[in-house]
Amino acid sequence: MSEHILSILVFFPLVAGLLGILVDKDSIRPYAITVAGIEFILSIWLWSEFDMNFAGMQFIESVPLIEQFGISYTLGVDGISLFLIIMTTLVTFISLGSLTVTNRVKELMITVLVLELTMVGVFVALDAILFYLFWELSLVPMLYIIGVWGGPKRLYAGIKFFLYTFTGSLIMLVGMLYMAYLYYQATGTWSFSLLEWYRLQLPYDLQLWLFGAFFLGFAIKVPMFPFHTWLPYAHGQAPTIGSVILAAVLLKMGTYGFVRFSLPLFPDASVTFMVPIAVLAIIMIIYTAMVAYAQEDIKQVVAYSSVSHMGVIILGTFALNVEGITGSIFLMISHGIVSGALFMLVGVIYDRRHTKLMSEFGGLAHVMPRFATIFGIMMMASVGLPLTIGFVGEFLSLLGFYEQSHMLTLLAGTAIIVGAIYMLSAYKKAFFGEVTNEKNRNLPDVNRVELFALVPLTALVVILGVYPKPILEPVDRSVTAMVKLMHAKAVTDEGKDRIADVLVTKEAK
Amino acid sequence: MEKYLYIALFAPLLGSLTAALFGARPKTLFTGLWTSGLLAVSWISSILLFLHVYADPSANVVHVKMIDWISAGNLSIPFGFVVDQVSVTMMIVVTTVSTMVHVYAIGYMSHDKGFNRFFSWLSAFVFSMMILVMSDNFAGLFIGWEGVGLCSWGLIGFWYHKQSATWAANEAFIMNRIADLGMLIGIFLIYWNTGTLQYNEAFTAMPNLEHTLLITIGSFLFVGAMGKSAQFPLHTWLADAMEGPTPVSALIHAATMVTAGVYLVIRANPLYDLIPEVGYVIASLGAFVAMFAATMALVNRDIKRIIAYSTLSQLGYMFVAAGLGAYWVALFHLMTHAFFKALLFLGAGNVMHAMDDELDPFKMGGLYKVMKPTAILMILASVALAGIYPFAGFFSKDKILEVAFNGDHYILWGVLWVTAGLTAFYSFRLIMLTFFGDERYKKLGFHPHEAYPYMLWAMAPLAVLAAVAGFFEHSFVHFVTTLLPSYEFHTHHVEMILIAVTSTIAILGIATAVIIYKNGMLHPKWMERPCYKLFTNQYYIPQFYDAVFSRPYKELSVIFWKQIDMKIVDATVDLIANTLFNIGKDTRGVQSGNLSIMLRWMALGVTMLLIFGLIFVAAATLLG
Amino acid sequence: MLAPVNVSLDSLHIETLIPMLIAIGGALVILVADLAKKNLDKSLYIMMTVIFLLLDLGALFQTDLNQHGFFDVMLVDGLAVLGQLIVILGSLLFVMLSFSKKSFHEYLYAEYFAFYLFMVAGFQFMVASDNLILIFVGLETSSLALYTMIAMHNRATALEAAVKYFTMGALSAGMFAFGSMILYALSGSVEISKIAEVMTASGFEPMALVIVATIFMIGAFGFKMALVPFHTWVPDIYEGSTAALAGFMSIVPKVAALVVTMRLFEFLLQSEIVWVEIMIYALVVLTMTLANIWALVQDDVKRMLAYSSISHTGFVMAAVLIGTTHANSALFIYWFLFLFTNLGAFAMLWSSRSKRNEGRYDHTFEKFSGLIKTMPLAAFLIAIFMLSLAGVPPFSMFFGKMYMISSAVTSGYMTLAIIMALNSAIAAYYYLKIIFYMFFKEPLANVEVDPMGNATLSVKSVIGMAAFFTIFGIFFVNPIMEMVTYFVYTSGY
Amino acid sequence: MITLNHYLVLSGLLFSIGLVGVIKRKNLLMLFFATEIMLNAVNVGFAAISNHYGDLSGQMFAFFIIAIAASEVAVGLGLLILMYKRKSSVDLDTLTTMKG
Repeated sequence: MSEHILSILVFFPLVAGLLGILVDKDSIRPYAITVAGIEFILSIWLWSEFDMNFAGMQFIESVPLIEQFGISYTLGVDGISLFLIIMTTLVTFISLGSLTVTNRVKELMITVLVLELTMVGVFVALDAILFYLFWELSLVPMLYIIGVWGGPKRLYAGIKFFLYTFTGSLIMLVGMLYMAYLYYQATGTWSFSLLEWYRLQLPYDLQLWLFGAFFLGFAIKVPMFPFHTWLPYAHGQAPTIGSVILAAVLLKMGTYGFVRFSLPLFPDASVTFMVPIAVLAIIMIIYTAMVAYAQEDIKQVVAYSSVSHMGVIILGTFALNVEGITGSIFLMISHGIVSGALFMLVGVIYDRRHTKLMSEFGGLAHVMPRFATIFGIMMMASVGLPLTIGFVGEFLSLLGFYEQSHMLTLLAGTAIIVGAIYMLSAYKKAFFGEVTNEKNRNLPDVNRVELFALVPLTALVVILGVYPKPILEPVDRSVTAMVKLMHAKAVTDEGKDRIADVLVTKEAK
Repeated sequence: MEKYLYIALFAPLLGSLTAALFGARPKTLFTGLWTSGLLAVSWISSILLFLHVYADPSANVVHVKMIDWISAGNLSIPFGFVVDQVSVTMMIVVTTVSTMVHVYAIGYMSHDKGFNRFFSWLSAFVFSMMILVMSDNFAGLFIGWEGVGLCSWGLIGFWYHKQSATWAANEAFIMNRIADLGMLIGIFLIYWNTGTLQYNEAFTAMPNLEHTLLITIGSFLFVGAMGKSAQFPLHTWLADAMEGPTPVSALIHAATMVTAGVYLVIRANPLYDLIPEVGYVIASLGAFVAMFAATMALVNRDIKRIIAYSTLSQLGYMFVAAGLGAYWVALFHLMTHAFFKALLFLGAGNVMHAMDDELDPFKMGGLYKVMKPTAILMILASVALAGIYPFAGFFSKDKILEVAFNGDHYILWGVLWVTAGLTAFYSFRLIMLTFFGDERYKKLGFHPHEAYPYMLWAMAPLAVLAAVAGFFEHSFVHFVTTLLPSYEFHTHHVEMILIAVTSTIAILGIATAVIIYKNGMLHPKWMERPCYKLFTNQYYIPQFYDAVFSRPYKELSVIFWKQIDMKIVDATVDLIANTLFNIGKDTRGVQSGNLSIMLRWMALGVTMLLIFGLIFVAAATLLG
Repeated sequence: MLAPVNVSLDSLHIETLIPMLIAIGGALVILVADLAKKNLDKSLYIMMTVIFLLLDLGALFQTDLNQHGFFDVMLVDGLAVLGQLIVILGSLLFVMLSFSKKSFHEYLYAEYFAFYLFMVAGFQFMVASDNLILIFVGLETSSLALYTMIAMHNRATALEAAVKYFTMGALSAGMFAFGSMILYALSGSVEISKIAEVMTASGFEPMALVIVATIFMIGAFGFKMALVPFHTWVPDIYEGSTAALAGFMSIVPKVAALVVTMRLFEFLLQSEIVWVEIMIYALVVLTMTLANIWALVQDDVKRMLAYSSISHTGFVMAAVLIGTTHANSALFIYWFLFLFTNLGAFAMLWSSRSKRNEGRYDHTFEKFSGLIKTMPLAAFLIAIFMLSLAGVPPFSMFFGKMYMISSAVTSGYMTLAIIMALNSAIAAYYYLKIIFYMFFKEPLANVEVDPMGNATLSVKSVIGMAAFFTIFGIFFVNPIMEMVTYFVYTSGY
Repeated sequence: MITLNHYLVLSGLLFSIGLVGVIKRKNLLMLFFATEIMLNAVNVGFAAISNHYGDLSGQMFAFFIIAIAASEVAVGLGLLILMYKRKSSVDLDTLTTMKG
């Protein structure tokens, strides 16, 4: 059973979703929630089966799909992807559980389940083409969610989201194909298996080109400045559940891609591009944070804030040392939870007031104290307060990158300042002051359904903030292995010394 | 002993959480009592710990490692706590003051509908403060550091319906964040150079690092300290923080949190001993702030702000001592100051209560008649603050002056000396304006009344401490210097003279204040003086910050959003798409549908290819 | 006194002819049946066509590889087999679409189906020969049949389409003839293999003439395959003819032309003449890009698909340019997958065809708006075909695109690969457009549209099959790839 | 002495004439004539070349071209008649309903 656990994990939502078509639309909700719940439990089961002391890939399954061309159905999970999977299933489960959409619920639920398939698939795929397959397929349900349940400008937002990311990933596809060709040249057989690719040591100049190709694909997904402009539209128009999943999971695909592909495949290129990318990341952090500060729509604040946080993740990833990468992965998970929760919270108030303009709110803390409290906690997590989940990753990422560059880290560190500025001012506008708008006078506080979604997340935010070890340990182990690999593969001297050999430093300590 | 450590640490947290459960509910007296009770428990266990450590300072240091927190790569940060001479002293100070403040607040907040929320925040603050002082590593310190920042945000903005309050809260948080970045960088430096964040390991590793690096580390850490202790130029938030309820000002912005910076420097004494030049900078800045703040206190018309500035000024004193390497002196002044300043604030709280939250002393006067106990307590506190024998302030402050003199930093000494005079003056200006002179409040129709007795009783212990704490100096020194470097004075020959000189100016200050404000007040023409204006406007620094940082930041943000993000970045993307689309629109006419045109296209295609082909051939043949 | 020509029958290898003969014979049988008894139902003719095509297919499998036949004008190599396979398969599937619920003028005539079979035979001759004469004959047979079939659809637009197609066809025929004349002049032979030999021997001299010949050939086949700027007929012809026939035209004639082009340019590109390569490169890029850009602005789905098919041709033309085995097999794989997806797409249009057409177009985008509400299944099918055309995995077309791009990458055509990728991105827009109409817009209030109004069971089953192959294409790619690569490799391309 | 080149040039000229006709003529009938000219131009060429090489396949080609040309005309005229029935004109410019 447990050797096919990954396939089960990937295809269960799809199968169940398709079967869901038979369920009557008035009673689809419990069905979908159950399915998502089971999926979540499956992922927890995966965790329990997972061997914490083993750094490499586990539960590997491999079935050749297109032998002729070396494409195979290969799945596997390691410390890096494990928690992203669990985060995915959790967020899906919770966002389905707290769904407030009323029109065409059935379609929405099924779409989300299909989306879950693609999301989990991306994180477990170990074959480049399979990865690409899930990666691209994930666009379709998301487009559907935005297009059907979105706001007035949904068509524009949808097409922008789709085409932008699609273009990027096509370039990435070219890169993948070239990579496969290089492998073919080296070994005489076609293969898209990532584990095979890892064994390939590429000459420096090729690394640069390939890195560039993959970079486009990932950077647009992340989204990195200056490719980020599709995000505000997508978030602005998408329904709550769409934004939640988009922010929590889809964006992580990009950063995950960097960790899974760019770093181990092209270590030297990563070193070369580290500084320019770090600069982009810093622009993301500061510039986007300022843009967020200028927003009038609270959802846009959260949207831009996630771009800003992705900047920190990128920075941690390109620290190219264990601390940084571990931190960035943890930050992916934490940002998934926090931004997801923030979007849900925005959804809560949107359901009540059908506006997201902060000028319409004010003094909400009087009328909705519980809501204000939860929002406050999430906000604090998002500005990276210690003992909340947000701090650990941010701290490690910055700490990690500090080894590479002091000056840039100092700039990037302003994240903790600018982040506080836009978050606090937004919170002030929305929750503090007198209740000026009569419409807000007697809003109901968060109800049971919403609490079902928010309380677990809030609990996670605190628990993992206080005791991140269960996640950090396996992540750290796999990352250590990866960094070792990178160091071993680096061909240039700069690469060798920029990517610290873990063993050496460990002994040094 | 560990269990006492845990009790001392977690009792406040427990209280806070229980209170939080009732957070949204209307007032329940229970929360007040419960949290205060738990703080008392924490206080008692701190005392026990103190006695334990005091018994044998070298051996009995309690050091526990609770659980791992963060571990990645070579980094591993535990939740580790240490109770040594310094931290236990801080614990005593914190728990004592906060217990009293809690009790006091039960009365002070009794009519506030956020009663439960208030106690939840307040206890949460104490918890963070305990973490701050008890942690055995920099990361733990940072937890507390940010934790107190959060609580102070919540408490300054406690009355969140007031715009000014929430603004002040955000200002405080953000300013502290700016400083925290400095601290974070300091921590990074420590990690990458010593490979650990544990105090003891890091400090043992430091002597081997090169000097400049140490200087950077020291400076960055001190930036953090500047933020929390509101040193210039990050000082503006402290005065605005007075928007919070008075007990908060007493606990956070006088006794405990603001002294965290001083604590950090004391804690990092092995580092700062290695870099005296940084220490000297710290000291000079401290001295400057002491004077700078005092001048603003001279003219202010808001009792709480006056006290806030005096806090600022006293923090300056502490930094002078710490900077000059007299860590125990700094710690000592920190302690005494905590007592009398808290007392002063609580007194102010009573006055506010009596005057329906009126803050302008010029609208008071002659309150002595109606609220004698408060008056006495406040006078006592002010005397201590002014540094008059035999009150606590005398011992600690004189020591600081002595330190400055002893280090041959005569300028610093001079500054502090003058400041001592100013201190005495403004504190008694406050006293006189509030409690004596003619009863201006009558005209304004106030009906002042004394506070609840138990509030006064809550102040009493502080009063006692403020009065007598000074006499424990020697045992204190003996105790802490087992951990902190002892500081050698070579000034015994002039000691008495110094004391005399200082006391004189203090008394002079008091005297002038009394004379000027005995009846009536300062002559109006003084208020025309430019320096007066300068002081009242806080040297125009808030306006300066607003004009140079806040507003441009906001405008720039809007520009970034509306101009750059929308009009450039996004527009480019759309431009590409639209260009393609428009090319299609404009050229679809090519498909005219007219057959002969279509035929021409074919013919044209072939002919063009032919022409180019033949040109190519010609070129090829020419080039051979 | 001429010496008596005595040729032993078995040296003719008649079996190489059998498939075509079956098709022709079938056509004659249909005509005879029509003579025998008037107004028989179309179903009879359709099924007869199907039967003969099946026989044809069977016969094709009988022929063994790499042999010349019938005075060496026939050449049955891998390409020939693959070409015929696609031709017959395509014809087979598309003729099934004639089972329309609504009755159409052309289906009343037996000749239509006779022509159909003649046309198939013509295409088979085209691909199964390297003799320019036979290629020309095949080309013309099929074309003339096709013109007539288009014209038989009794509509003003149909006639217009036929005339346009015919006239331009005549011009291209002239070009082909002229081109082959020059080749003949250069080599003294009309068999591509021989021409290749002679030219290589003579080092492709005189260059000028070689280039001229090449250009005329490009003109001729550029027209057949619809490369920009010889594409102008495509949108109009597609619009004028029924969706069923349009779909057919987007697959079968093109593959025939592609095979011939492959045969020709395989050696022309070997020549050291850079210009030839440049020309093809330019044509490929232009065709891909411009067709895409024009497709962006179309208001009629069929017309949009016309442009998209042009762009697809440009895409596979790259294979001819690259010329490696990898590339050539990629071409056929691509075309196999394209066959099924496009079949599906056009079949959906076909079944949504309503007799009375208000305005100029049959299949406006508006017609499909809100389809998800009125007929979800249809909407999903169309969506799947469109996504597949856009190259979204896991739908079949993706693998064709992937393999094609990879062939470009492997032979160092990096820029080309990038251009191809970007074009797929542009194309995604217009494929999404219809999806947007179907899923994200409200149904039209005033006019009632029946998206399946013209579909009978057989049409539906064809659609179902197309959908099946499109969705699960991933599982068929490997066998197809193995087969194609084998055939292409054995025939030395 | 007339060499092969003369024939080729002739056929080339004829072909160009045909091409020009195709481009210029708006009358469908004339268009057919033009295409015929082109094909026959090719025939001349083929005949000459096959004579030059003493190889028959060129002439075969020529014959086939003639045959095909004939059938082309047949179909073409059919279409022309249809068109004339509908539009009562054989002018190309009347065939512009489909465009864009």
